[in-house]
Amino acid sequence: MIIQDRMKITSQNRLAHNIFEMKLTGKLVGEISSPGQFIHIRVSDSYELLLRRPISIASINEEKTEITIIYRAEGKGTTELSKKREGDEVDVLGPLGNGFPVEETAAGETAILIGGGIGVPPLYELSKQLTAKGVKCVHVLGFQSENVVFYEKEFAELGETHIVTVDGTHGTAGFVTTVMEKFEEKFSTYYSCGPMPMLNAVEQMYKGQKGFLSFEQRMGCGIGACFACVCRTTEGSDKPYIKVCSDGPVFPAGVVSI
Amino acid sequence: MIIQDRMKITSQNRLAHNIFEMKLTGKLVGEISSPGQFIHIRVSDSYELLLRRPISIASINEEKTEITIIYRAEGKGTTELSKKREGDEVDVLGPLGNGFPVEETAAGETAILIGGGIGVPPLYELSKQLTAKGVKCVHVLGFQSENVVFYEKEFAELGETHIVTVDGTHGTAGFVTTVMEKFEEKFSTYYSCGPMPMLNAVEQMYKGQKGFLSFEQRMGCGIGACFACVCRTTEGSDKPYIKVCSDGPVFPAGVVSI
Amino acid sequence: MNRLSVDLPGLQLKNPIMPASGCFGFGQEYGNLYDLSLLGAIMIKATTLEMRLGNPTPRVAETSSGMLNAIGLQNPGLKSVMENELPWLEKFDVPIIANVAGTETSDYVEVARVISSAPNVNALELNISCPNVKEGGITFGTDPIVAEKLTAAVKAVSKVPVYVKLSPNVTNVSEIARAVEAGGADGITMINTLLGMRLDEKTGRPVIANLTGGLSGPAIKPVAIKMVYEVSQAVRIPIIGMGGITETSDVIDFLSAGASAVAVGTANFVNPFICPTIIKELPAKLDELGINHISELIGRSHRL
Amino acid sequence: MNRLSVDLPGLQLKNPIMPASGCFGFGQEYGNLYDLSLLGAIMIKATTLEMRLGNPTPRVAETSSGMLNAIGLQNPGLKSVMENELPWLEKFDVPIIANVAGTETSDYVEVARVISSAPNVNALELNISCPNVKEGGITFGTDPIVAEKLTAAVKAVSKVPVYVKLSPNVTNVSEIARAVEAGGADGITMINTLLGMRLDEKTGRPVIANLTGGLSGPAIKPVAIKMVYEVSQAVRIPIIGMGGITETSDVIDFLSAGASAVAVGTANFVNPFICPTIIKELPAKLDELGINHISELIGRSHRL
Ligand SMILES: Cc1cc2nc3c(=O)[nH]c(=O)nc-3n(C[C@H](O)[C@H](O)[C@H](O)COP(=O)(O)OP(=O)(O)OC[C@H]3O[C@@H](n4cnc5c(N)ncnc54)[C@H](O)[C@@H]3O)c2cc1C
Ligand SMILES: Cc1cc2nc3c(=O)[nH]c(=O)nc-3n(C[C@H](O)[C@H](O)[C@H](O)COP(=O)(O)OP(=O)(O)OC[C@H]3O[C@@H](n4cnc5c(N)ncnc54)[C@H](O)[C@@H]3O)c2cc1C
Ligand SMILES: Cc1cc2nc3c(=O)[nH]c(=O)nc-3n(C[C@H](O)[C@H](O)[C@H](O)COP(=O)(O)O)c2cc1C
Ligand SMILES: Cc1cc2nc3c(=O)[nH]c(=O)nc-3n(C[C@H](O)[C@H](O)[C@H](O)COP(=O)(O)O)c2cc1C
Ligand code: FES
Ligand code: FES
Repeated sequence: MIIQDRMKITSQNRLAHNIFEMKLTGKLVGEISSPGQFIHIRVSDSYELLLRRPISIASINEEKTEITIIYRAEGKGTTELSKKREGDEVDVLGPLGNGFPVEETAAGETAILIGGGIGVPPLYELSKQLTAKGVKCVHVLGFQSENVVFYEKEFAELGETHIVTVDGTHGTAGFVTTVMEKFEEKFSTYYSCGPMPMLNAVEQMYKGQKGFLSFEQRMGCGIGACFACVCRTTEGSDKPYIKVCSDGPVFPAGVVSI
Repeated sequence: MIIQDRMKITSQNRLAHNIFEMKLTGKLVGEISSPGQFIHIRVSDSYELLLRRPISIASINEEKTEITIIYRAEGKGTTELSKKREGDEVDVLGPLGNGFPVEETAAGETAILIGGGIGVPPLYELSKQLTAKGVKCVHVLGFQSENVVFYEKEFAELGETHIVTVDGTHGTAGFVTTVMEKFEEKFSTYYSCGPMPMLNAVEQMYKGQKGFLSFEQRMGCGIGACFACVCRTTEGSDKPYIKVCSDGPVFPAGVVSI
Repeated sequence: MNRLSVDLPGLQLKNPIMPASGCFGFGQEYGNLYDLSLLGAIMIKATTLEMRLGNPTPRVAETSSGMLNAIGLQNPGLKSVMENELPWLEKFDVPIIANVAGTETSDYVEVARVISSAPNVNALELNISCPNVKEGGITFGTDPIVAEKLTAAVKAVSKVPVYVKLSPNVTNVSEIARAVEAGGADGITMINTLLGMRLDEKTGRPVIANLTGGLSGPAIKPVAIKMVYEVSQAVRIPIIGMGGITETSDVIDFLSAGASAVAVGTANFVNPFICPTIIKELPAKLDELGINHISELIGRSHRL
Repeated sequence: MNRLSVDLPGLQLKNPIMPASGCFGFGQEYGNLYDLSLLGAIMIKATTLEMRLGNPTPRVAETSSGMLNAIGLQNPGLKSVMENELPWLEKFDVPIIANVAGTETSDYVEVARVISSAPNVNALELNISCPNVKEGGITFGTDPIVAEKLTAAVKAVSKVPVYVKLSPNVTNVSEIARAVEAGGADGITMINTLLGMRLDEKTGRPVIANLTGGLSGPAIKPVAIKMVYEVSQAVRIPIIGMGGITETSDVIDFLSAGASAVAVGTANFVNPFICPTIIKELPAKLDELGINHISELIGRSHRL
C-alpha cells in the first residue's frame, strides 16, 4: 500500500562526486513489494521546490526497517536533499510503481543487469534478491567517468561486475554495449535501468531476449492521476500509452515506444 | 556601515509563549552605532519566504561580537527562524536605521522607557547604555498576558520596572498608560517602542515632553530605496514624509503623523 | 448542524473542498488512499468527445512555488468516461462535477449533453480556459461574445447546472464573467492556469515539449485571490475558487475573497492527503476565527 | 574584448544587468553599498510631473516566492529629480534609463521632454503598466491604440531612445508590443507586475491598503519568460527582460528567451548586492555553457 511517511534519515554519505547515499527508516519499508519500486520525496517543507522527486529504492534492510537510496545532487531539489543531516526527517510517499520481476528468472539461471549512471541503484536490491534465490547475476555498469563510479565493490560481492566509463578512466572505455557485445555467455533474462539512449541500445542489442527495462519521466503526482508521465506504447500493445509512475517504471522489453 | 553578514547562531532560547531569544555573532556587530537600530534577516535560503524580516537589536555584547534579538514567532517567517539551531547561519543585513539618542539624556537625569510587547527588546540595550552613563531609568513594560512577559529580571537589574498586563495576570492590570498616569516623578526624556495605538497614547499623555518613539512599518528593502515604509509627517515638518527604515525607526515625538 | 455545508446550484456540499480538474484523474488513484466520500465534491479530468493522447513529454516542470503543466487534455474520451470512470465513482457519496472540453462548439455540446445525463454527475464545468491545446480551450475563454454563446449552447442541452471555468490570461476577467453569466451560467470556477514557460539553462530549450505550459500552485494564489475578489463583485452567480490552495488558511482566504467553495489542484501532488486534511482542520480554524458556520466567511473582504 | 557588452538603442552597456525601476530608488541607497559604475545601467524610479506621496501603507506584502507592492508611484517630482537626483548620479560611469509616468498624455510628454534633456539620461522607459494608480499607468498599457498614440507623442519630444514598459495583465501582449513598435518605440521593457492581492487570514481584509498590488519576484518568472519568448518573435525592436530574476541562471534564461538585457527588481531587497554578484558570476557561467560572448545567448530558445 502507498503511504505518506515522515521518514528519519539514519545516515547520509557522499559516495562519489555529487553522488550521495542516504538511509531512511520508517514504516513505509514494510510496504515494499519488489526491487525497482521508487519513493517520491519532498526535499523540503517549503513550497519553493514544490514537486516531489522520484528516487529508486536501492536497497532494503527489513530488520532495521531501513531503505537506502543513492542519488545524484544535480538540480536544486537533490542538492537540497544532500544538505540534510542524520536525524532530519523527510516527507516520503511510497512505495510507488511496479518493480523488476524477480520471479522471471529461475534459480540456477543467469541474469544480466545493465545499469547506467543513476539508473544503477535499483539494480543493487534486484541483484541481492536474485542472488539470494540462486540466480547468477552479471552486472554491466556504465558511468561517465571514474569520479562518479559507486557501489563497484558491493556489486562485485554479488557477482561478476563490469565497470564501463565513457572517458575510459575506469574499467572498460565506452558504453555498456561495448561490454555487452563481447559478452558470450548465455543468460535467461536481462534487466536494465538508465538513460533513454542506453535503454534503447540495450533493447536493440538484445532483441528477442526476455528483458525488463525501467523508465524515467518527469512526474507530477507519482501515483497515476495526473497524466504527466505517460509514454506511448509500441504498435500492437493493448493500451495506447502507459504511465511510468503507476504502470511502471519497469516494463517488459518491447512495450514502451522508446 | 550597512553590511550583509552570514551570522552564526550562538544560542536560541524560548523565553515565553512564542517568544524567542537568539544570539548571533558576526562582524556586523562592530558596525552598530546606537540602541534601537535593527537588522533585516532572511529567515531561510529558500525563496518561498522572500522578504527579510526587520528585528530590533535587543542587546550588544562587543567583547563576544555578539548581539541578542528577541522575537515573537507569529507568522511563517519568524516561526521558521524559531526552528533554527545553534551553529546554523543566517543571512543578516544591518545594522539598519537610526536608533534612540542616548545623548539626549544627561547623567543624573531620569529617563522613562515605555515598551509594549515585541517593542520591548530595543529598550533593553537602550537602558543598558543609559544606565552605564549614569541616567536613572524607569521601565514601564506592557504585555498581553503573563505567559508572554520576558526580561522582567533583566530590566529590574537596571532600574525600577513596572510590568503591566492587559488581562491582569501579572503586574498591574491595564495598559502602560495605567502606570504612567500614576507616575509622579520628574523625568527629562521618554523613550518608547511598541504598537501604534500605544505610541499614540504615550505621545498624547506626554505632550510637550522630550521624547523619542520607535515605529514599525512593513518593509521591502530596509535601506530607503523602495518607498514601502513611509509615514506622513505632522503639519509643519520640513519633509512631507519619512521612511521608517532609513530615517527612523526612531523619531522625536511629534514628527510622525500617527 | 454541519458547520461546513455549502449549497450551490446542483451541489449540496457537505464541505466546500474538492479536488480540481486534472489533478485527481477520475478519482481511482486517490480512492486507493482515502475514502472519497469525505470530499465536498470531485471535479473529474477534462472529458472530450474522442479519446485524446495529449501532448508529448515532458509535460511538467517545476518553477518557484509553482509548476507548469501541458498535459494536453489527455483522457479516454466520452464513451469510456461514461462506461468506466463515472460508474466506478457511483459507490461514493460525493457529487461529481464533470469538466467538459472540446475543439468546437458542437463537441462541447455533445459531451455536455451526454455526460450531464450520468446519474452521479451533478454539475458541469465548462473548460474554456485550457492553455495547453492548440484549438479550443482558451480560445473560447478570451472573447466574451464567444464565451457567452458557448455557455448558452451548453446550457440548452445540459440536464444539470453549468459552471464555466475562467482563464486568468485576459485583460478583463470580469467582462468574461459577466458574459458567461449572461449566457446562463449557474456558477463560475476560477482560475485556470496562467501561461508560463521554463527554459533549460544548459540548452536554452523549453523544458516542456509543448513549449509553454500552465502555471499553477502557491505562486499564482495572489492572482487568483485578486480575480475572485473582483469577479465575485461583478456577477451574482457563485464562484468555486482555486489557484494555489495548499493549506487550510488558503481556503479561508478564497472564501473571504468571495468564493463559495474551493478546489485544490497542484497541492494533491505535494500531499495526496491534502483534501481530507483540510476538511479535518477546518472546524478548528472556524473556532479560531470565532465563526460558527463557514458560509459567514464568504465575501468577508468586501464588507470591510 | 568585453564578453558582457551589449549595444542597444541609446545604451552602450558594459554588461546587460541593471536594477529595475522602483526597486533601486534613484541609486543613492545602493550607492552607499557598492560602486554604481559596475552596473550595466540604472532604471530610476518612476518620475511624474509633480511630486507624488503615493498610496497609504501597508504598501507591501509577501506571497509564496513573491511579493505584492502598491507604492503608488511616490516620487519627488520632475523638478527635484532634475535638480537633485540626476546630478548626483553624474559621478558614475553608468547610463541612466528614466522611467516616465503620468496620468494624461500631456504629463507623459512633458516629463519625457524635460527628463530626456538631462545629460546622463540615455533612454526613457515609458511606464504604461503601473497597476497601482487609479489613473494613468496601466490604462495606457492595455489598449493597443492608446499605447501606440502615447508612444508616438513621447517619441516626438524625446531626445533619447524610448523603451516602453509592458504590462503582463493583458490577453495579448504581442498586440500591445506591435502597437508600441508601430508608435516608434526603440525598445521594449517587460514585464511589469501581475495584479494580485493578499488577505489577512484573521480579518479577511486586504493586507495592502490599496487593496490590490503588483506581484513580482521568482513566482512570476515563468510568466515573464513566456511573454519575452513570444514578444521577441513578434517585434524587431530589442527587449530588456525582467520578472523574478534572482540569480545568474535566471539571466541566462531571459537572454535565451529573447531579451537583449535584463533588469533585476525585487531581488535587490532579498540581496542588496545581487546586481554586482550576478555581473561577477556571468563570465564563469558563459565558460560553463561554452559561450564566448553573452550576445550569443540572445534568443537561443527560438533557434532550437
Ligand atoms: C522512477 C524514477 C526513479 C529514479 N531513481 C533515481 C535514483 O535512484 N537516483 C537518482 O539520482 N535519480 C533518480 N531518478 C531521477 C531523479 O528523479 C532526478 O534526478 C531528480 O528528480 C532531479 O531533481 P533535481 O531537484 O536534482 O532537479 P531539478 O532540475 O531541480 O528538478 C526539477 C523538476 O524536474 C524533475 N526532474 C528533473 N530531472 C528528472 C529526471 N531525470 N527524471 C524525473 N524527473 C526529473 C524533478 O523531479 C523536479 O520535479 C529517478 C527518476 C525516476 C522517474
Ligand atoms: C524596525 C522594526 C523592528 C522590529 N523589531 C522587532 C523585534 O525586536 N522583535 C519582534 O518580534 N518583532 C519586531 N518587529 C516586528 C517584526 O518585523 C514582525 O513581527 C515580523 O516581520 C513578522 O514576520 P512573520 O514572518 O512572523 O510574519 P508574516 O506574516 O509571515 O510576514 C509577512 C510579511 O509581513 C511583514 N510583517 C508582518 N508583520 C510585521 C510588522 N509588525 N512589522 C513589520 N513587518 C511586518 C514581514 O516582515 C513579512 O515581510 C520589528 C519591526 C520593525 C519594522
Ligand atoms: C497537471 C494539471 C492538469 C490539469 N488539467 C486540467 C483539466 O483537465 N481541466 C481543467 O479545467 N483544469 C485543469 N488544470 C487546472 C486546475 O484544475 C486548476 O485550475 C489550476 O491548476 C489552479 O489550481 P492549483 O494552483 O490548485 O493547481 C490542471 C492543472 C494541473 C496542474
Ligand atoms: C516596490 C516596487 C516598486 C516598483 N516601482 C516601479 C516603478 O516605479 N516603475 C516601474 O515601471 N516599475 C516598477 N516596479 C516594477 C519593477 O520594475 C519590475 O518590472 C517588476 O517588479 C518585475 O521584476 P522583479 O520580479 O525582478 O521585481 C516596481 C516593483 C516593485 C517591487
Ligand atoms: S506522475 Fe502523475 S500520472 Fe504519473
Ligand atoms: S523599506 Fe524600502 S524604503 Fe523603507
